[in-house]
Amino acid sequence: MAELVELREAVAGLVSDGDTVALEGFTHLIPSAAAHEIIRQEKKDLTLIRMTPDLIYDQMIGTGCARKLIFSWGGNPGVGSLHRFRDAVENGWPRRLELEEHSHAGMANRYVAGASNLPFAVLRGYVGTDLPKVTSTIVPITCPFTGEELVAVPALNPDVAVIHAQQADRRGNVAVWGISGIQKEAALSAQRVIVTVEEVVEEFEPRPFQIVLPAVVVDAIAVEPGGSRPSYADGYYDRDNAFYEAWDGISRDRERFGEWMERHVLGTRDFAEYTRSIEREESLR
Amino acid sequence: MAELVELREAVAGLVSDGDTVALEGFTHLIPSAAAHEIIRQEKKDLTLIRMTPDLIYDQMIGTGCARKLIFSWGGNPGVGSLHRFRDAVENGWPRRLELEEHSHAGMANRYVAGASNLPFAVLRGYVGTDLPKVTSTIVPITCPFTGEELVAVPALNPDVAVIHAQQADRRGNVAVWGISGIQKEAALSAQRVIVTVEEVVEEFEPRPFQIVLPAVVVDAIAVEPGGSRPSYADGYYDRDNAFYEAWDGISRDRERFGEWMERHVLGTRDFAEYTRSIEREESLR
Amino acid sequence: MTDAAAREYTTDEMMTVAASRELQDGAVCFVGIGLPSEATNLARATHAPNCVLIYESGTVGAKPDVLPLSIGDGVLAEYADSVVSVPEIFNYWLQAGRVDVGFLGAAQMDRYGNINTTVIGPYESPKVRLPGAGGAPEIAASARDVVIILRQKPRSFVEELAFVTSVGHRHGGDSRNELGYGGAGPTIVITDLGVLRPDPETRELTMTALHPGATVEEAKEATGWELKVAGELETTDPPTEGELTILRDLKARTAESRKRA
Amino acid sequence: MTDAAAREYTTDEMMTVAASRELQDGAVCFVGIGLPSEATNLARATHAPNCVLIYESGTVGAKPDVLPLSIGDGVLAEYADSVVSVPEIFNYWLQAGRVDVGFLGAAQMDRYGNINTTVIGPYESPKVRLPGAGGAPEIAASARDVVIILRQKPRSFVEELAFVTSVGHRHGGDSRNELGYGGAGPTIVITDLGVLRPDPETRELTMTALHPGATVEEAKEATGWELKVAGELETTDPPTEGELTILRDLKARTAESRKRA
Repeated sequence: MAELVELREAVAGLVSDGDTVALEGFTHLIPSAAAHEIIRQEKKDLTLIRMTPDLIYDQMIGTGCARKLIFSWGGNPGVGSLHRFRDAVENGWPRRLELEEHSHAGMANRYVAGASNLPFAVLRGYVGTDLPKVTSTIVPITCPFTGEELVAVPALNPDVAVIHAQQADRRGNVAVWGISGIQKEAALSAQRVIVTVEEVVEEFEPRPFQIVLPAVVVDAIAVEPGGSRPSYADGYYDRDNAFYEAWDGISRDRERFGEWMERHVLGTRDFAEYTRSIEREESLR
Repeated sequence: MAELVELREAVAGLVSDGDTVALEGFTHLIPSAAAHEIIRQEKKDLTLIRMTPDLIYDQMIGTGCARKLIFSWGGNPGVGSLHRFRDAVENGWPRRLELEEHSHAGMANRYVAGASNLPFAVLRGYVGTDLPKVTSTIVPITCPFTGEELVAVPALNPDVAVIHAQQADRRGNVAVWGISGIQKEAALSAQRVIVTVEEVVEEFEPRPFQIVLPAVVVDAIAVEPGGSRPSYADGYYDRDNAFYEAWDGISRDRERFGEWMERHVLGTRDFAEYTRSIEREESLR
Repeated sequence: MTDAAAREYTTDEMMTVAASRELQDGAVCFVGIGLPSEATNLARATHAPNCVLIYESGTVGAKPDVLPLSIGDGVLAEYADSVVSVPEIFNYWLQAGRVDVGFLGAAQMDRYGNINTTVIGPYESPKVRLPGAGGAPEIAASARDVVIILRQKPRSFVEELAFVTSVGHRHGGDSRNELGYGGAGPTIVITDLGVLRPDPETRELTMTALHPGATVEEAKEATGWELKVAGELETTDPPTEGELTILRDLKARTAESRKRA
Repeated sequence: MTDAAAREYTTDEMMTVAASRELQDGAVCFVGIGLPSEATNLARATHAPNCVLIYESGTVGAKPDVLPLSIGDGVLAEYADSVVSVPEIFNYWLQAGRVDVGFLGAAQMDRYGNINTTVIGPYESPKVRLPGAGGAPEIAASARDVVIILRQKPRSFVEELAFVTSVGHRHGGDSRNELGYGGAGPTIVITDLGVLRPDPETRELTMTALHPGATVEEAKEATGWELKVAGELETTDPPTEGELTILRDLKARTAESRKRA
């Protein structure tokens, strides 16, 4: 049952070293504040799951939180490479990163199976590609009615799912509107669920394409205004495209990355202080 | 691509004798007007699909439109039996009715598979019940990862799906809010889609739990105000519970049923005239 | 007992009240229509204001102010925490093991709490064709606990089911476990005469309590099999003033709203 | 040609314009990010106002007024006909066969239109780790037709792919059909030099048109395999005044909005 807590407590209490953790948010509502708190608390040996690992995963990988990555597309959207992700895969820095690689369709269906308490999902895909050669969790399955051969992928059931939403109400229900991506399935597939929100409201208003996660499926709710920056929150703030472009330079070099993380993330108390810290730096530019 | 047409044309053009037809609407938004038009046009040998066959299916079965019924719960909600359905199953009147019987979970997943262009769906259920003994479309399937045994059911892909929605916009997009049940999957699983709506609007407003079916998945849209009575349309009118109770008496007797259908459905030109006809009768009571 | 003895109530009211007491506050409850809906909404209006009522139409956290006639009445969506599709309710909620307790009715039940809602007589040429499975088989399979509410009559409490629509404790003993379902099966059966619970070993339903005024003889006559009765039989607490008032208000409001409709 | 000759335009503009012409009005189009998004939005702003643009983030009928930097920008949802979950986009739309055409980019492509977006070099010790599959494998599998947009360079038009991320015509001939996919595979490849189409028999990509000013020699030098060239080579119509103006406005608006952000 959803409890309103500090993000620090939520991460300390619900995320342990070695856990399998999914932070989802499909371009929209990326849980940046929660990712930074995981880095601040120096969580280790995490198996990180995410369809589209981007800046926050580059940061968690670059600071050594991750042992393994389960994903389908790892890049800086519209900009280019994730340099920390590449450095880990190409050079094993700061540590070797094990990969379990799927397509978006496969990952989405793995979450659906997890949310449905099924051990696997079925789809049309992968055959003819090299993905089954490098990913052991893609196997053929035959339709018992038509004899047609399809592909099965195993369910994803993370220990912890983390998402960012626009609002929670007083009873602990969570509202997401606009692009909701895979967040519902990620949350429902996990053992424990942490949600950061822009604000807590008395009641939800009808919004375009709004979904509501009932309080019973959420463990912890933390209020983190701006908590998905540089991603965006429909109705609250826009995507900070300039930051995504700036990240290319910050992350290219190990040392510069390390200093940046030290100064802005590890050296700050929380996401509010982090935000002030990078705003100060930007104003100096 | 959605065309705005008369319901008469839509049914005449898109529903043929022998077709497999799914009229869905989970208590809410039942497509009564479309069902009556199917009866008026005396469609024959239909395989009718519906999770919850109720009054409109009792009427189609009682007037001999149906050869087979694929379903999971056939009753008069909150009242009792469907007497025409029972008469067909128990006594083969007006003709023998073949049954393919599933649970709600099985039917829902069969539509999901159909909407996903998969030949089958997987779920936990049925084992230990007598349903697999009487229904051949329930077979075991083994998880290729865990070895666990589950159940597979084949996809549903009706020739025609018919639903009633609150609104369409000028571009032919369709909006349903409130309880949307299985309508999305029923529509997406079908070859052809007929939608009756309360009204056509310029633009949709945000509504609680609204879904929008894009125009490209709809073939025909017909404006039928009140077209789901005695069911209800959230935002337009309430459920006519008294009619559901009255139907018990009307449908109990073959002759009385026949006269009632003759007078109000077969003897009327369209749903508007039908509505006036039963209102006139009620006012005489 | 004195003020209880003073109170007049029907055996159906006793049954509904007794069933409502089985729903714990905060529990996620999958609700069948009819008696189960009446009992769970009484619970929500009395001791379990924070229970989360789920109806198969897709409403999660429904808070109807009158009893719905169907599982998809508008009043269920109007005050719900969330409304989802039917596939989501069965896959993401019930099959996923999020449901603490399922409240079910039945047409026929056997001594192991297996349920028939499909046919009376042979399937191919039924004497009475019943509505069928609906959501019951998966509720019986996946809800952590199952509460069955059923008037105790020889034709509903039967030696052998014409058709097993939903599995209870199957053939008794461990036989249910072989099916690999997440739920524990029926933990209690509430009737108009009393309460039955599965024997810890054999899983056979055993009469463990009688409602005030009911007798073992009545219960045995009302049961189509050789009814087992517990050593010391409890007596159900009669409906309290509060329970009765709230239940009767609920039913009055419901009748009123149906007239209006 | 005279007014065309008078016009100045870049080879990238020619490539985008040529690609945009491949999107028919009313078509349902699954859009990859980058060049595909640019080309399809140009089409929507010119000859295909009724095309239905789908982005993998779940937006159906997206109508962005500026080019999205990511496949999930707010502008995609803001004017969309519908926004659905990611599983629905891949299962109910792409896999269901509702997508008429998929527009894809690539890092590497071979002569059969197979695509690599995973690694350069061996998978276990890659020279360059690329982003990976994303939605491409299923777009390449299930979209009825596939349009590939890719600058023609020896390092992108390769003899052999380091990794097959998405299947085109596989090993050529009927070899794709054995995979049982709903889509026909790549029907055209648009480059900065011209147009390639699969040979009807062998399915090998063959140069069938050159953009104005481009030569066969250039094209062969830019291709990592022995490039086949059609008997009579067509010349692409240069961008019209209208196409260029609208494309440049679109890019200017986009640059402007990103500065603001």
